[in-house]
Amino acid sequence: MTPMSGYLLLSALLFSIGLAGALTRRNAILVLIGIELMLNAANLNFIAFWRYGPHPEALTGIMFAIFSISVAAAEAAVGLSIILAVYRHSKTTDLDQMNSMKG
Amino acid sequence: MPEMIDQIFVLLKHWLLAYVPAALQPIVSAVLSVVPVLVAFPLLFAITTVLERKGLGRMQNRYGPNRVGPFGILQPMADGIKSLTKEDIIPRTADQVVHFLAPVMLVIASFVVYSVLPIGKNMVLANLNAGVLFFFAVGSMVELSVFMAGWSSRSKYSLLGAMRAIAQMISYEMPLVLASVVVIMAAGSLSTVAIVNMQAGYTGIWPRWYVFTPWGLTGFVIFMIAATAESNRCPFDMPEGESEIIAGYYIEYSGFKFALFFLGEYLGMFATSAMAITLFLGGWAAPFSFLTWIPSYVWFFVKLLIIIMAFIWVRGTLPRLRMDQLMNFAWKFMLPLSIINIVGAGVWHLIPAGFTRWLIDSLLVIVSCVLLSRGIRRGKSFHVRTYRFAS
Amino acid sequence: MTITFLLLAATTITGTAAAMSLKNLVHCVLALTLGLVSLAALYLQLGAQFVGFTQILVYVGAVAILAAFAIMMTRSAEPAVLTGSSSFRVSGALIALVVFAVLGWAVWSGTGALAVLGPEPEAPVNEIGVALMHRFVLPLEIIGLLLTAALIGAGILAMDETRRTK
Amino acid sequence: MNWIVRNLWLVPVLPLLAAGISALAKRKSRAMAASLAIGSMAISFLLSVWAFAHVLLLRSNGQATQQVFNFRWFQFGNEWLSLGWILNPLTAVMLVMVTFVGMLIFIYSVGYMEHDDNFTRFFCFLALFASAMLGVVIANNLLLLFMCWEIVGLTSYLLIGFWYEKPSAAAASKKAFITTRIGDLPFFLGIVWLYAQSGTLLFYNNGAGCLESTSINHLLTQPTPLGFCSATGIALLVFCGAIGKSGQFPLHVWLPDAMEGPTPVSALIHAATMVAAGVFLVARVYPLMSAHSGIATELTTSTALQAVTWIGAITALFGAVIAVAQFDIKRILAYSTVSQLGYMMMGLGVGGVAVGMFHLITHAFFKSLLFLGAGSVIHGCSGEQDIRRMGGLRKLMPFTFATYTVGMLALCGFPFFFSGFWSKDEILHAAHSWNISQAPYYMGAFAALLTAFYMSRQMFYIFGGKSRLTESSEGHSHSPVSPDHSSHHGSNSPHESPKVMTVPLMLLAPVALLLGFFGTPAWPWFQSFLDATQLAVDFGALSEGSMLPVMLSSSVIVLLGLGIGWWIYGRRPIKSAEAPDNLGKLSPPLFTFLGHAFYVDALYGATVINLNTQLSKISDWLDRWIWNGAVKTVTNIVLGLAHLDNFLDTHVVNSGFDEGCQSVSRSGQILSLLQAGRIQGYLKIVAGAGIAFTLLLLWKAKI
Amino acid sequence: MLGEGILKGLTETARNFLGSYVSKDRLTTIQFPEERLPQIEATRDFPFLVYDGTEWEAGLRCVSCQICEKECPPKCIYIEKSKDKKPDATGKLQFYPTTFNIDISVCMSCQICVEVCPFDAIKMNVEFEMSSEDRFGGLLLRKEQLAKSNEYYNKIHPTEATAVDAALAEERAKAEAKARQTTEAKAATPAPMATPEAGETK
Repeated sequence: MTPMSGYLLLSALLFSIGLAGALTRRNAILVLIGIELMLNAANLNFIAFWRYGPHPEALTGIMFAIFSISVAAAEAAVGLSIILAVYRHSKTTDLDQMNSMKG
Repeated sequence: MPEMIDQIFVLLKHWLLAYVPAALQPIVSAVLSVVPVLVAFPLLFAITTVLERKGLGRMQNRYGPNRVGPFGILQPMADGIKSLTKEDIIPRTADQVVHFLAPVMLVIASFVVYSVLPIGKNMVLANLNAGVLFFFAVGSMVELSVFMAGWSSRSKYSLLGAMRAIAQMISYEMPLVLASVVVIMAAGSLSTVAIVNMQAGYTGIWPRWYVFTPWGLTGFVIFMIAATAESNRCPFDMPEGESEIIAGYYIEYSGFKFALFFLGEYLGMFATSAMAITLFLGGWAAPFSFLTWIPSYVWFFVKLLIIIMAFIWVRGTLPRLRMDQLMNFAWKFMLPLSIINIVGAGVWHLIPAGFTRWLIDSLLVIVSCVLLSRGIRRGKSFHVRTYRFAS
Repeated sequence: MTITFLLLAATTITGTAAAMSLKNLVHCVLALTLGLVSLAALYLQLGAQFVGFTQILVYVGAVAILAAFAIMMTRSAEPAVLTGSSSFRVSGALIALVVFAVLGWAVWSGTGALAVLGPEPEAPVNEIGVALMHRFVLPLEIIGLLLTAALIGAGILAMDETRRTK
Repeated sequence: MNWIVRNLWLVPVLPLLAAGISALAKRKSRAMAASLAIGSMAISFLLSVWAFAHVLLLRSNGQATQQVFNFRWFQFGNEWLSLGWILNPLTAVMLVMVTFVGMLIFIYSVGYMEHDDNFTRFFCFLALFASAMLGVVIANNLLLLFMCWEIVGLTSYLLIGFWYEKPSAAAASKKAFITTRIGDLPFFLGIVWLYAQSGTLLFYNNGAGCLESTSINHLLTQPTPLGFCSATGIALLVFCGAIGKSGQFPLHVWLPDAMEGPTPVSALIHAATMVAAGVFLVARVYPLMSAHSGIATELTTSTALQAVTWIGAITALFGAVIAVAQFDIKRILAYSTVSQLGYMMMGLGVGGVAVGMFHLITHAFFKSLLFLGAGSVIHGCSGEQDIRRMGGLRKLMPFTFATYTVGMLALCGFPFFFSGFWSKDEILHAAHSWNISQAPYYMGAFAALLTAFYMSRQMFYIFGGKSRLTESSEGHSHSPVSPDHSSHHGSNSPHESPKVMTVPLMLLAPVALLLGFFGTPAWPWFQSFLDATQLAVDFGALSEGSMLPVMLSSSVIVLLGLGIGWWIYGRRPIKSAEAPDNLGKLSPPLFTFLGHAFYVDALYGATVINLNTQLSKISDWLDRWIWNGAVKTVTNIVLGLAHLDNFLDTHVVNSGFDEGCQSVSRSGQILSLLQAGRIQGYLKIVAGAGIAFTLLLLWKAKI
Repeated sequence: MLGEGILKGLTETARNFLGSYVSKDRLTTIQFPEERLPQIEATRDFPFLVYDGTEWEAGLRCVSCQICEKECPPKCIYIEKSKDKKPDATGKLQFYPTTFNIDISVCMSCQICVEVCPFDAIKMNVEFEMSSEDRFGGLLLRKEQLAKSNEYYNKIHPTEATAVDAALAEERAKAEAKARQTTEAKAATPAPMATPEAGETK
């Protein structure tokens, strides 16, 4: 069990936890958080591969992680504002009730 | 000899370390460097409470506490004992776990921040090369604890106070970070020790602190304003505006937790002012070349005290800002100004030293100040405030 | 497989699992912050200091607070009655499990070859800065643009309708 | 070309206008309709007199008495169809006659139709008829003439069938219309042929008209497959139209039945004007008729004229013979008209335009006089038309009796005083001097004898003896339906007609008397007027040539006829209505045979009608079984095909297609479940896809 | 210019701050229990009864006419009239109150009782530290606690007391003159009856 596979396993677990959350929870915010988790799992992979990868000095893993963090932040912001807008309109954050584009 | 005094604590630590078995070396050294910080700053907190109350009193033509101990020196002891002995009431509907965690997390976050501040020459707990980033990262944990406090006590006032505090802190975190970016650009490194070293040295007797450069000065002013807002002090003490929402998010706390909140708040204040010192006022550097014989940590604490006095002074004069004015000020004045300041710093580095550089930068800053101020005042026709109830 | 890694992994997993399973949303967010902080610690342990601190600054500082605000604004803090039909939840969990199994198998079988343990690469911040400015300057600009767009977009989306249509 | 010629069109148009207005008017506006008709007729009469004076003026100062006004009607292709009207002595005379007689009859019918509901409609038709007749008279274009000719036919149909409630009247009007149409068809063919040959239908178009020498010569040179030249052919065809309209021999059947119409109609149309239209037509196209390749100057008769003569003679004899055995007062007069028309045709054939026209004019006056007299008799006898139920009216209706006797004597041609004598004599004289054969003369003379006989029979029936009206009037009156003779007068005894009816009689009587003197051989003003020859008073002419013997013989004939009439009917008038006719007693079968007009109707019925019905039966059979059958079979085939197609469509194509659609929509149903809007559902699909791909990747990497 | 107001404010507080150390009169606060502010002359807290001479029971000026009881807005005075009479300062026999209670927890120190008292028997005291443990009894002052000497009155309200004393003295002088005239008249008129005169106490 090399240290790297430990990290990869951890990120896989994180990813599946995020996915499970996204799939099972009904509240839109929780789904969003689940997606954030999946993104973090990906980040962990990047850093793990950077750390144990062949060319750490190229810093690509880190760059990728930084960019993905910023994108995730932007995405979270927009996602939450969308949820707010939907809530203001249809007074619910329950995903099952948000199934129609009408209105 | 002055060198020895300057490094007295470092030597002391090393001396003590010698007695510790090698295995425990790292842990003990960590403990030895952490404990003085844990002791020094709460003491400073105590002193500041007294200073503050006496200072405010004096400003309002009255004495200030002078009953406990000579000239009220022992007042903090009394406060401490009072807060310890007071009964710690937890509201029934409160969320016990989060309620308890909130102050703890606040204090921890506040203390962890000190690890990166250089109190004296090579007296810094952790010399991270991303020190400033660490400072802001951990600083932002404070907001979370405020939210936990506000929400967990399940009362309208506390939640309202918490929301206001968070909104304010987030709004002012931006100018704070951008103001520090200016210094990082100049110093070329994120590590606080490097920044201080960049400001060491004197030209003639004048120190080469960043505050003496036009962008440095504006940066410093922006930093201090943002700092006051960050620590919810005086002109920006909306969150615990006593007159409106009775002490904001720590309303449901009493006894020791209440004291912890106070401690956290003051520590936050000291931390940001310490960062201001490291960034703009040359950290532990002496103000004049001929004064270097005074130990570095003394200068640090002197500057800190001066800044604290400034805080108190500001608290004595300025009335509380309204929420929308506060937010407008942050987003429409501070943020643009700090961005322009960054441009100014950039320009500063491009132009060779000399009068033109000064002229351009100061002009840039002054013009933008005037324009932005007019921008703020433009919309402000003083009319009866209309309330919009939460939809 | 150092102790700290195991410890941090455990905290991350408990944090995230709690985040995904707790009923009270605020607790979820707090558990999430715990998970994310421990993840940041993992980054530090891996030597990527800058990423760890940005992770804390971005996620704990901003995203968690944003989620908390969102929860407050959409009144989901009150204990909502959990009506999810069990089959719905079970199928979700099952699929997640299958995904984990597949990934785990992939990791287990795949990374055997890359077990090289290079010297601990350290990435000082200024190197990152240099790399950002030279090789990755285009993504940086694009990210800048993206972030401003997201800022404005989120602002407008969440703005109160009456003010927006004025 | 002065004002009257240019505005001659006013003459027909005014009555047309009157007809139009009264047509649109309400039934109640009776006074307006009457006054409009009479007024327009009066104005037309004045204009006609003006035209007559204009022609006299032209004659007196020696100019050409014929003036023409043509105008372009419309263009088809690059040719222009132009119409026009003509003013020459023939037109002038006819204009005056038609307008004068028409006006009198209009005035008369005001009184006669007083109690009729459709008063305005009657006057509208009368005005329309008058305008059409005047149109025929002044037309300078054969097509215009033909158009007016058709309108005249129409109005005769309308007027005969005026009381259309009476089935007999409706049948009579239909009969009249159809028989005249049969005559008009060849007439139209003639027109077309003429147009084809001569290129224009204008009579006189300063040289280019079809009746002018150039086109006549051209026509003469055109041979026809039947041997005679096209001129003769066209003439014969045109003459057929005249036969139909004037009720000559083969097509005369409609005239007696036309008596169903009100008496003024009979008087105006079936005595004076319309029937004369045929004669006028022949007179108008006389140059065409008389054209023959022989020597133009000498009056050798062309084949067309010979035909006219023969037809005329036969009709004259035929009409007279039948008239003897009739009992209806108006039928007797109708058949006498038929025979007189025969006389006119014979006159035209043998004597030329002047002879025929002179008899036409005189006949118009005394025949209208007789008809109006008969009308007042009927009016007096409150609708009774059967002479056997009349009698003894000479004391009861003195005015009518007096004017009636004048008319009767003029008709018979009583020597010297009456116009009928002079005009008939002219014809007999011309017939006598006809170079082809003497038969027409003898037929004419015998006809004159019979004329005198049946007229005197009629006189004695109506006016002689005692009145037989009282016995049977309440039994059944001959025409129960005719509204105007209802026993409105309260007392059934006959009485004199009102002033408005007797005044026209009083006016017509002297004209009937004096008109003859205009055409006597001694002072032939009328002939010279028509032939545009010099006029000279010459009493010698009376005695020169065969004139004197012809006159003597005719007067003897007339007197003989009257005597026989008095002998049979005057001495012993029948006592009761049912008593057999005196002549009938002599030879009952012959009498009844003549009574039914030689059973010509029956003959036609048997032949033409029968043929028609047979033909219709055959065509009906054909239509029902052959064509219908064919169509039915075809429909059946199509139906079969349709059923087959339907079966195929529903069971094979449709159901197949439906199955297809069903399956598509079912699968659509299933697929739509995927798209149910549940976001997590989509996420699961993505996750599944992710798993599949990774497995694929790994599995591929494995091998 | 932005911040102008702030600077002015800061200078103001700075002046206050430094001023407080430099000029004494800035700090007007006094350390209460140790230092006290001289009371102004017209302070008034709760009423007290004035008595002349040394013996409070006899010298009470109050003749229990009960006007103050009626006039008192919060009704905190309770008087019971005596049956017998005692001679007052001018020697005239007057009633005196057997019990005279004032409930100072109710009294609102409006000084109406002083104004309406025809005999200047009731004045306002300056004593304010009258807290007690017992909420009811402790705050109900009886006649004994209320009675204070005239000298005390002169001490706490000097100007007012002297004016009142002068008026009383003049009144007594007039009464004596009249008494004298009556005695002379009696003397002049040998009216035998001699009423024993109350001892005139000043």
